[in-house]
Parts: sequence; C-alpha cells; structure tokens
Amino acid sequence: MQDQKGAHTMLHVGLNHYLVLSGVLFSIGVLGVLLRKNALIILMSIELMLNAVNLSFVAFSKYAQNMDGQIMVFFVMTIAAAEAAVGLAIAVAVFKRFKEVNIAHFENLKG
Amino acid sequence: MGTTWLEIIINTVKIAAIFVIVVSTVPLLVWVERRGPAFMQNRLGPNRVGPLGLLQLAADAIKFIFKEEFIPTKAEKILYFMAPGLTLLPAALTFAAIPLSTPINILGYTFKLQIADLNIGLIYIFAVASLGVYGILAAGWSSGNKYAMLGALRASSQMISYEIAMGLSVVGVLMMYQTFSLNQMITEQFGYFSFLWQGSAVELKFLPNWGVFFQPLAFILFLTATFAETNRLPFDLPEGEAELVAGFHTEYGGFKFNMFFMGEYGHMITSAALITTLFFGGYALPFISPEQVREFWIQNGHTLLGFTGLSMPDIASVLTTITHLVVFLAKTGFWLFFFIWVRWTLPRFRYDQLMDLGWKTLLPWSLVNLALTTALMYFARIVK
Amino acid sequence: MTDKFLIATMLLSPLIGFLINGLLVNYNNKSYLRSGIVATVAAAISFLAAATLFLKLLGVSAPEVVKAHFFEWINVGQFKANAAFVVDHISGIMILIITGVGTLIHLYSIGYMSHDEKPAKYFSYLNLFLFNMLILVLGDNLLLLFVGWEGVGLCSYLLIGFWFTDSEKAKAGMKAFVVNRIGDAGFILGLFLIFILFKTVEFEELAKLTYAPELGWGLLTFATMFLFIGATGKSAQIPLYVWLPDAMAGPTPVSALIHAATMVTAGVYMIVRLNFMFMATPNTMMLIATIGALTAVFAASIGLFQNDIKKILAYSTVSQLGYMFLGVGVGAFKAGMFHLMTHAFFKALMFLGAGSVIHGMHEEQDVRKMGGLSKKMPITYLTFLFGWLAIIGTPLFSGFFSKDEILWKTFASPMGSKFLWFLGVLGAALTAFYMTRLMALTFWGKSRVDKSVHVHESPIVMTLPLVILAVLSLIGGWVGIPEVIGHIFSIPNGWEHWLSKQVVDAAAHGSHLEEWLTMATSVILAGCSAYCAYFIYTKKADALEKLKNQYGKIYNIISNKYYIDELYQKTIVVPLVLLSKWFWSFVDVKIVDRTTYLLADIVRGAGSSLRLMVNGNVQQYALYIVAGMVAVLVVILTR
Amino acid sequence: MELTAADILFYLFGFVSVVSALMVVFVSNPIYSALLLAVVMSILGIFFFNLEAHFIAAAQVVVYAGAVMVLFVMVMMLFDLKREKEEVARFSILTVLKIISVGVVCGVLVGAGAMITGDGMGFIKVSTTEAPPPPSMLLKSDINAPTKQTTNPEELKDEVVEITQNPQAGVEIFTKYTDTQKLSLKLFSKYIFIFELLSVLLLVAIVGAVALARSKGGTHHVTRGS
Amino acid sequence: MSEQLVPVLVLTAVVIVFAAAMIGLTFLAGPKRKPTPEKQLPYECGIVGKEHETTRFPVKFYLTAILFILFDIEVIFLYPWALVYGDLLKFGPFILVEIIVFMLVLTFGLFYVWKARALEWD
Repeated sequence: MQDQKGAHTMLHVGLNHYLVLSGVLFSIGVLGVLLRKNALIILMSIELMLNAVNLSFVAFSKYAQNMDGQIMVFFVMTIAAAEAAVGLAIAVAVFKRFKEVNIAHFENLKG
Repeated sequence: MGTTWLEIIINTVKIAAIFVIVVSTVPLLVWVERRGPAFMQNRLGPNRVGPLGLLQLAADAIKFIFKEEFIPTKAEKILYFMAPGLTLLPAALTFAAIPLSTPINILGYTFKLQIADLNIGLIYIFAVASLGVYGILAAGWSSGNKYAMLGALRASSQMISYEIAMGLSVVGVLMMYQTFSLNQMITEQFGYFSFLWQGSAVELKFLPNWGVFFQPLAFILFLTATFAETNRLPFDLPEGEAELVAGFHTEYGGFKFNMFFMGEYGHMITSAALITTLFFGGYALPFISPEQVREFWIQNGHTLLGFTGLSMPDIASVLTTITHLVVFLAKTGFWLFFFIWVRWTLPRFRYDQLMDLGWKTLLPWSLVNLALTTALMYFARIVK
Repeated sequence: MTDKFLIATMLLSPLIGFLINGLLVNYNNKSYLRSGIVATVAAAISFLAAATLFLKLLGVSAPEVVKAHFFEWINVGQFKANAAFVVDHISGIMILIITGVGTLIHLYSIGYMSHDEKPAKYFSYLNLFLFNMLILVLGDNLLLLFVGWEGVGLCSYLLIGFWFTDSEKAKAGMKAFVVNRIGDAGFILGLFLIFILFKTVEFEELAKLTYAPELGWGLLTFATMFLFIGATGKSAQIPLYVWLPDAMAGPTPVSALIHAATMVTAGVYMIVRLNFMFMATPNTMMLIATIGALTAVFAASIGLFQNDIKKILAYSTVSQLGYMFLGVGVGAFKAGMFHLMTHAFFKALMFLGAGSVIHGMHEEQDVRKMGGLSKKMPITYLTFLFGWLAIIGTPLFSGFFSKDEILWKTFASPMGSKFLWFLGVLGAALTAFYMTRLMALTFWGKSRVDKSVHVHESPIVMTLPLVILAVLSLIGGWVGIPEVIGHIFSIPNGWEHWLSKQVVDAAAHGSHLEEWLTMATSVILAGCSAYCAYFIYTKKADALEKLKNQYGKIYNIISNKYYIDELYQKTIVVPLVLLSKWFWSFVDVKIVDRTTYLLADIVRGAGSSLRLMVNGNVQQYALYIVAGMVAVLVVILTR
Repeated sequence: MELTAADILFYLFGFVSVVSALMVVFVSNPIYSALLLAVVMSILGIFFFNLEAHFIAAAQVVVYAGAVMVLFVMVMMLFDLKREKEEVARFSILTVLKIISVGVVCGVLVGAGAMITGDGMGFIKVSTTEAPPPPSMLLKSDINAPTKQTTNPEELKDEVVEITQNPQAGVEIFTKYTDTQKLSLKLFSKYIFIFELLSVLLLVAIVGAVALARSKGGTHHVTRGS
Repeated sequence: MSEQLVPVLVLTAVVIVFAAAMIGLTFLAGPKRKPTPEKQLPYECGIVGKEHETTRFPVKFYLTAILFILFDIEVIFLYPWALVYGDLLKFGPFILVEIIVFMLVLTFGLFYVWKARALEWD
C-alpha cells in the first residue's frame, strides 16, 4: 500500500495521526498535573488527559470498524464529569478553609 | 459545500445572506418589542423616525457605532472584548441547523435552504446553546463590576437549570420521531394526524400531523424552558433593571451592548424556529405535503414565473420553496410575537421561585412526560 | 508354647519389671526387698524362656532359627526394618549368658543394695538394661541392633551415675555416655554405608549375599571400619576405652553385669554376627587384631600398679576384651565368642567377689588397706580363687581353654602373625602377675585392715551367685575343649560344632606339636609371673619399695594410667572448649549478631527513607504514577 | 486532490488544540486556561465529528464544553482568582525530573502511536532484519485500507442478532439504522450492565457533591436541628 | 462527512468577521476622549461606591452547576435510548426495564437533592 500512495501517504490522515495528537494532548495534561500548583488547574489537566484518551478511543473505533470505542468514550465521559464535580466540591471546601486553592493544602487530607 | 469552487461560493453567499437576514430581523424585533406593548398598553411607541418608527431601528444601529469606545479600569481587557462575540456566536450557530424550506433544484443543482443539514441537528443545537453560558459569564466577570458578576452568575445558573428541563422535554419528541435530523422530523409531520394504535392505523382528518398533538405536555415544558433559556421576561431576572442595573452587560456600551441584544434575540429566533419545527410541522403546510404543493405549482406555476424561461419543474420547485419559506416565516413570526406578548403580560419571578420552577416543577414534569410516553408506546404500541 | 510367645515373654518380662519398679513403686520408699524380688523374678522368667528357646535349638531336627515377627517398623522406599527377633545359634548363647548372669546379679544386688535409699530406681534401671541388651542381641537387622546398642548405652549412663549426688560419679556417667556416643556415631556411619552398598540391613539377607574379598580400601572396608569404631566405643578398646575404668563409680553389681559380662561384649557379638562381611575385608581384620593385642598388653600394664580393687578388675576386663578382638581379628570368630562366654563367667564372679569384699569392708576399695581376708570371708575367698585360676589360664579351667584357643589361632591363622602371638602371650603373663598381686594383697599376706572395720562375710543371697558363677567358670571351658586335647579323651569340641553353621572361621593350619608347644609356653610363662607376684606381694613387701624407687619414673607413668586421660583432656577437650569459646566470642558476636543488626538497620533505614515519599504532596504522588507508567511503557516497548 | 477537506481540518484544528492545550497549562490567569480548555474540548468535538462519531461529538460539546467547563469557570470566578503568583513550581530538581518523565511519556506515546500502523510514518525506522512488526494486534482490519464508508455490517449484525435471536431481524435492522442508533443498539445489548452501573455512579456523585456542599462552612451549611 | 460541518465553520468565520468589523468600526468612528477617573469606576447607578477589597460572593451557585453536570449526563444517556426505544420494543420489554431502572436510580437522586434542600435559595 505504501509505495502505491507515494509521498502523500504521510499527509492523508490515518489512525496514527490521531494517536500522535492524543499522545501529545495526554502529555500536556500530565505536564499540567505535575507542574501547576493550583488545584483547579490540576483538575482541568486531568480532564484534558481524559479527553486525549477519548480521542484515541474514537480514532480506534473508526479505523477498527467497531462501535465499542465510542461506547467506551461514553463511559469515560460520565466518569470524568462525576470526578470533576466531586473534585471541585472538595476544592471549594478546601478554598473555604484555606482561602487559597493551592495543591499544598490538599496535604491535610492525608490520613 | 460541494466540490467545485462555484458551489462553494454560492454556499458561502447563502450562509452570509442567512446570517445577515437573522441579524437584520433583530432591530425589527426590537421595534416590535417597543411598538407591540405600546399598542397593548394603549400608548404610541416610537413613531417619529420614518413611517411607524421603522427607521428608528436604523437610527439606533448607527448610533451604536458612534458611541465612545470605553473600557472600565478593573476590567480584563481581552475577555471584555471577547464577551459580546462569545454570546453572539452560539446564537448564530444554533440557527444553522434549522431547515428553512424545501431544497430548490434549478439548472441541475439542488440548493438547500439550510445552512447545515446535520444528521445530529437537534443535539447540535443544544450543544451550541450550552456554549452560550460562557459569553454571559465572561461578560459579567471581565467587567470588574461585582453587580455585573452577580448578574452573570444568576443568569448562568438559571440557564443551566432550564437546560436540563429542555433536554428532558425533547426526549419525548425524540422517542416519537426517532431521529435527530430536523428535516426528517418535518417529513414525519406531513399530512393528517395518524398513528398506529394496538397495531391498527388510526387517522383523524380534522387535525394536522403535528408533533404538538402527540406531545402536548412536552410542548408546554419546552416552551417555558426556552423562555428561561433566552432570559425572556418572566425569567429575565439577571438584567432586572430594578436591582442589578443591566445585569452582566452593565459596563458595556456601544455596539458591544448591541451585540448582547443581538445574541439574545438571535437565541429567541432560533427557539421560535425550533418550536415550529419540532411541534408545528416546520415549513410544511398543515394538511398538504410539499409534494402536493409541487403538483399545484407545476400546473399553474407558469403564470407567475413564466417570464424567467426556466424549465417547468425548476419553476415549480422555486415556487414550492418560496411557499414553504413563507409558511415557515409565518409560524416563526407568530411565536416571536408570542414571546414579546408574554413579556408584557407576566410579572418577573423572584429568583428562588425561578430556580424552584426549574428544578422542582419543570424537571419532574418532564420526567412524568417521559414516563407517560414510554408507557403509551409500550402498552398501546403507538408507533408513529 | 509358640516361639513368638516365648520370645515375647523373654523380651517383655524385664520391660514389665522395669515398668512396675519404675512407675508403680515410690522411688524413695526404702523397701529394697519388694522391688528387688520383682526385678529378680522378671529376670528369672526371662532366663527360663531363654533356656526353653535354647533347648528348642538343641535337638537334631531342631530348626536352625527361631524367628518372631511382631510388626513392620519402618518401610520407606528401599529401606525396610521391621521389629522381628531371631534366636539362632549365636544369639542363643548370648541370651543364655545375659539372662543367666543377669538373674544371678539381680539376686546378688538384692543383698548389695539393702542399705541404698532408692533401690526401686536401681532395679528398674537394671531391668531396662536387660530388656535393651536382649533387643541388641535378638534384633534381626542392624537397625534393631543399634536400638539395643543405644538402650544399653543409656542404661550404663543411668547406672554409672546412679549416685549422681556425688559430682565425681555424675561426671563419670557423663564421660561414659559421651565416649559411647562417639563410638555410636562411627557405628551409624557404618550402618549407612552398608545400606548404600547392599540396599538392606537385615542379617539374613546380608548373609545370603556373596562378598568378593576387597584387598584395597574400598567402601566395604570403610563400612566394616566404621562398625569396628562403634565396637571400640562400646567395648572399650584402645582409643575409646577411657570410660570403662571411670565407670567403676557405679554400684559393683552394675559393673559386674554391664561392664564385665554383657554390654562390653556387644562389640564382639556384632562382629561375630557380621563375620562373613568382616572376612571380606582383610585390612579391617588386621586393624582389629593389632588394636586387640595392643589393648590387651596396654591395659594389663596399667592394671599392674592400680590400688583400687575395682580399677584393677576394670583394666583386666579391657585387656581380656583386647584378647577377644585379637581372636576375632585373626578370623577366629568362634574362639573370640568362646572367650567372651568364659570371660563373662569368671569376670562377673570376680566383680561380685570384689563387691562382697567391699560390702564386708564397709565401702573400702583400696587394696592396700585390705589383706588376710581369706580367713574372714572364706566363701568369697574360695569363689574368688576359682575366678583367679580361670583368668590366669590354669589348665582345666575355662579361661585356659578359651585364651589358648585364641593364642593358638593367632599363631596359626593366616591372618594372624607371630608378633601378635608374642603380644598375646606377654599380655597373658602380665594378667597372671596383676591378678596374683590382687589375690595376695586382698586375701593372702598379713591383714592391713584398720581396727575400726570389723570384716564380716556377705549374706547367703550374695554368696549363692558367687558359688554358682565359680562352678560355671570351672565347667564353662569344657564346652569347647580344643581338638588337640579333645581327641585324647575323645571329647568332641561342642563349641566349634555348635557355631559352625553361622560362623565361618579362617582355616588355621599348624601341626598339633606347634599347638602343644604354644600352649605349654603360655602356661609356663603365666605360672612363673604368678609365682613372682605371689613372692613379691606376700613375702618381700620391702623389695617392692626398692623396685619402685629404682624405676620411680616408669612406675609413676604407669600408675597414672600413662596420663591418657590428661592427654585426651589436653588434645581434645580443652581445644574443643577453646574453639567453642572462640566461636561464641568471635563468630557469634562479631559475625552473626553483627549481620542481623545490619539487616535490621538496612530495613529501618529503607523504611525511614521511603516514609519521606509519602508526605501528602499529591503532586509527588502524581510524579510516582507517571514514573511508573514510563517504566512500564519502556519495558513493554523494548521487550 | 490529495488533501481532502477532512485532512486540512485535522491539521488546522490539531495545531490549534495543541497550542491552546499548552496555553491551558502555562497561562497565568486560571479563567483563561479554563476557557481555553473549553475551546480544546469543542475542537475535540469537531474531531469526533470527523471520525464519524456524530452523537459522541455532540455529547462531548454538551457535557464537557457545556457543563464541566462551565462549572470550572463559575467556580474560578467565585474564587475571584486574579493572578497566580507563581503558577509553575519554582525551578528545582523535582521539576526537572517531572519534565524529563513527561518528555519520555510523550515520546513513548507518540512513538507508539506512530508505530502502530507499522510504517512508523518514516520517523521510526522499522528494521527489516527482525520479523516485520505484526499488524498491530489491536485492530482487526488492515489499517491502511481506505476507510469504508459504512461501518462493518457483519460485526454489528451479530450483536443485534444476539439480542433478537432472529438473523432476519439482524439484516433488516442493520440496513435502516443511522450511526447513532447502531451505537445505542450496542449500548443497550452488550453494555447494559455498565449502563446501569453508571446510573449508580451518578447517584453517588450527586449525594457526594451535596454532602460536601453541606459540610462545615458550605453556603448550604445546615446547622444542627434546623 | 465534513460537508455537514464545513458550513458551520464558515458561519463561525462570518460571525467573527462581522463582530470584529463592528467593534473595529466603533473603535475608529467613536470619539476618543480621555477617560476620566469617575467614568472608569464600575457603574453603580451613579453612586460612587467605595470598592472594598474582597467581594464575598455567595458560593452556592456552584452546587447548581455540579448538579447540572450530573443531570445533564442523564439526559445525554436518554437521547440514544429514545432513538432506539420504538424499534426495540418489538423484541420484548427488555429495553423498557433497562430505562426504568436507570430512571428510578436518578429520580431518587433528584428526590434526595430535593429533600436535602440543596437547591434552597435562602
């Protein structure tokens, strides 16, 4: 297949393009989680990571002709939303207590 | 958009045209908004500029352009400028999915009178509508004024609460039409009121096959939800002049303020169009399906447009499209008038009543509607 | 009466005696009579059963072997050992000796232990000893023999250390047990080797196998060598004899029974039982013979200058055992067995005699404080006289026949040598000398008993066994009159004939003349040395003093038992103690403890450093997750 | 024409989404990062649309862009966080370690993503010596085959047959259903258990959120006994 | 596929251009006066209010947002169900039972929220 298509195989968007994109987004998410101090930004980076995963799910679902990928995206979405909701509730509680949403304050949650 | 450059240009022009039309109807609505209630309250309303005050619209528009560009100190520069755009964009985008009329096919091209015929039309509209909240929040927060902030918060939480109710009420309709694409919904609503009851067909001659008769409760819920969604009067607490000055767009002047209005009215037009499409057969005439209209125009369409020298079927399709466009505009106009009409009749809700209405009445009732339709479809095996 | 029942009674009656005395009778109850009678009756029943069994074997049509299988003890893989007991020609004799002499000694000890606080304990141990000795002898496989072997070792420890309140006696018991254990270790190695070689330990199957004589140092030689080491431990030969003289710390009947008649002979019995195996290993045989001869001469020389009556007898036992091993070593298994029997009689007699002397002299054991007891203790004197005559090998007495048989076989047998014969004769001369010295110092000569002690003859219960044993030591020899004498009076050599089925001796070749000559030389030599000793110790006490200060140094060396004990103490015990001290102080403290503490420190250190990781900083946790993920991904992709 | 509209769209939006994702992480004002994240979410919605997952695209925009990010923006506005003093942790060994590990993760993921199609997009030289990498075990069909327009009929049909137990229904159902309906067919036949489980998850989240809100100091703090 | 999407994107472009033009126009055409400090202050119906530092915003709004997300997902799950309900009815009540369980659990959630007075606007 490769030779026949010639150079522009590279450009025609195949599965690997989407995977590379989702990989990059995922890494940016991880970077956000690791580097940022603000708890909310961390939560958002997690959301970003989950979305990157969703993208690869859908990409696989299209190129593998199988609906399971999309259904998985459904479930990931629900979980991400629930997680964000509860995460923010906690962040608000922490904000009330410490007047600041720095991740360091989450230390007090430790056992 | 078609492959050839020509088609692309035509489509872009169409899109721009439709957008301009929508934008231009906004001043018209404002005019109606001021004249209508005046008529109701036995007073005159703007009649100085131009006949019946029609030119008042143009005057306002131009006035806005010449206002001073003014930014409050504590405002967030970038967001302050982006906020009006953020409200206008979703309103405009939601209108893209609404089918205005039957597609025209002249000179071998079929030309859809709809910006984007999406196969996920309905939830596309809901998706883009939900983006509207960002505009309001951005406006409220970036203007640095704590009252604006409070107004924005109120507006957004109100919109959010009613979005669920609207979503749920639509589910009933979806169960009936079993599709998201609005075009298909309209085709479902042609002809007489007919459905399968216990397997046998039932047809009522005196009723058109509209969605409202299948889902009356859904219609009422959807209507109230759209009122709340567009912050129209009974629910226009955020900009309640009395307490919060002008709500989230207090700090805006000039055309930015106008854009907020355009956003609001755009949203209102889309809601009206949505009501007609979902519940009142969209661009279709009550008992007559577009096919019959085509037949009619084929026989005597020649008299009207004979001079153009187009082939008979082309003329017919043009004429049917025009008729359906007229029907669509009539219906939507009626509902727009209904919006304005309600504004000057119902008093404003208190905020907690408003939220209670959203969460504690609309939502439960839509669940009831959902249960009802499910039960009916299951037991009576009603299938459209 | 089925064989099984007979064997069972023979075996179990001493056990039951032990249980009754041991458990039911209160230990510190003084009534020696009750427990004494119970023990003696048990021994007697066992003797009767043994006798009937022996008679069964006697008849012409009698079966070769009486076997009783009780239960299958061990059956693991190829190793099979079951609790089965065999009475054949060899063990027939042994059970007679054990139970016969045992019963006499039980009877004797009733009298001897009359003043003791815990007679019940003593008698229960004695019965237990009998039971174990019977198992040793009757066992049909090496493992059962080893069980008896250990049992008797245990009983000897218990009996030697009977008066454990006296630390000296307790130490003697310990010493006996330890030395025995060293021997037993050798025995067990031998047992393992045999099993490895032949895949069986049962005598019957071992006997069926044919053994190619192994000239070099093959595995079989090593096996027999190890067995011999076990024998030296148990029968007190050169390297491991040191425990026997100290074992005299126990009551005298114990010494008589265990350290004269039965236990010490176990080694010889074992070699006779496995004679076909030993014949196949000439190297071991030569070793046994030389050690036997050396022990005989060495122990006899020590016996010359001992002053304790029981010590003299102990060394004499060691030397006589030396003779038995010499006999067995040169392939004269029958002669060795014969000397074992005769020795059992006259040595037990002498020990009991010494016992009654001590009893009479109220616990006085030093020969120099005795003298002239012949008039005061006539029966003991007479019976002792018989024993003396037997041991120095006067013709017609049992000692003569068995000892000369051994000497003749050493001289004549292909495995023996002239030098060994010469050692044997020298040993015999020394034996005659110190036995006569003993007789002279205790019974003849003027009485050196101090006034406070008034000597009295022992009661009938003690003197009766003495008389019986005296008769036995006289007629005991007539059973195996050697060929050269026998054919004159046309008396067949019963002993040879009796054992010939199970025991195959090396063919001795030599003319009758030589036999007569050797016999004559040994008798003459023994007579001369006996007269010298008599002359020195009864007539010329002062000549002895002169001799002593002339060869003072030699006298000191010998009287101190060649400082063997001190030698062992220095060469083995002390270094061992030092080594263990070193091990404790250096290895244990420095290395083992140090390493354990080190490990503990490492773990605690790691723990504390890991603790730092869990400090609640959520972002650090995230970092750990990512690092983990990276590791996993890298592993998967580079696999 | 080599590049179809979809390709152009992909590259354009791909670039925009990566840039805005980076800005989400590194911009100082959290509200801007929230809005930018909403933009990223919408762009992902567009990608989903390109990948023929229409309903998921709409759901993505409704749920993520329209609800979750609104919550984030609202909460941030409530906190009135203006400028972050130092948004990124100061420069320390830990930060370097973090960056390195993220770099490795990104490299690995991108490399794996590229390699999955076997041709490695030219970046990763697939050495011909050892056995050619098996067609990625993840995918049944050959990746590089031109993407078929209709989704694979056989595969979904057997699912439908599975629930309806009559093969004829399978064929008939399959031909007339749109994409979204096929999705829901599968969702309500094969994954029904998870579907019910999710309702429980949502319930738990609701109760959790309400409980947290009522906790001490919350605006809805209910004093005892009231 | 993208034929459906491209018009939407074109429309967004048109809107953005329109908005930018309008604002640009006002920026050019509008009078440029020096902003006076009073004018700069946030508009408070004319009263020049003092601006105290931290404005204590009521935080209860976020709870509605959270509940909105969770119930929105419920709605999203209902959409695919609604599409397929009519057709799957032919194959027995299984599709009905599924949704009944789903809705029961979530209405209980709503009921809990109601009873827990989470939506009270005091």
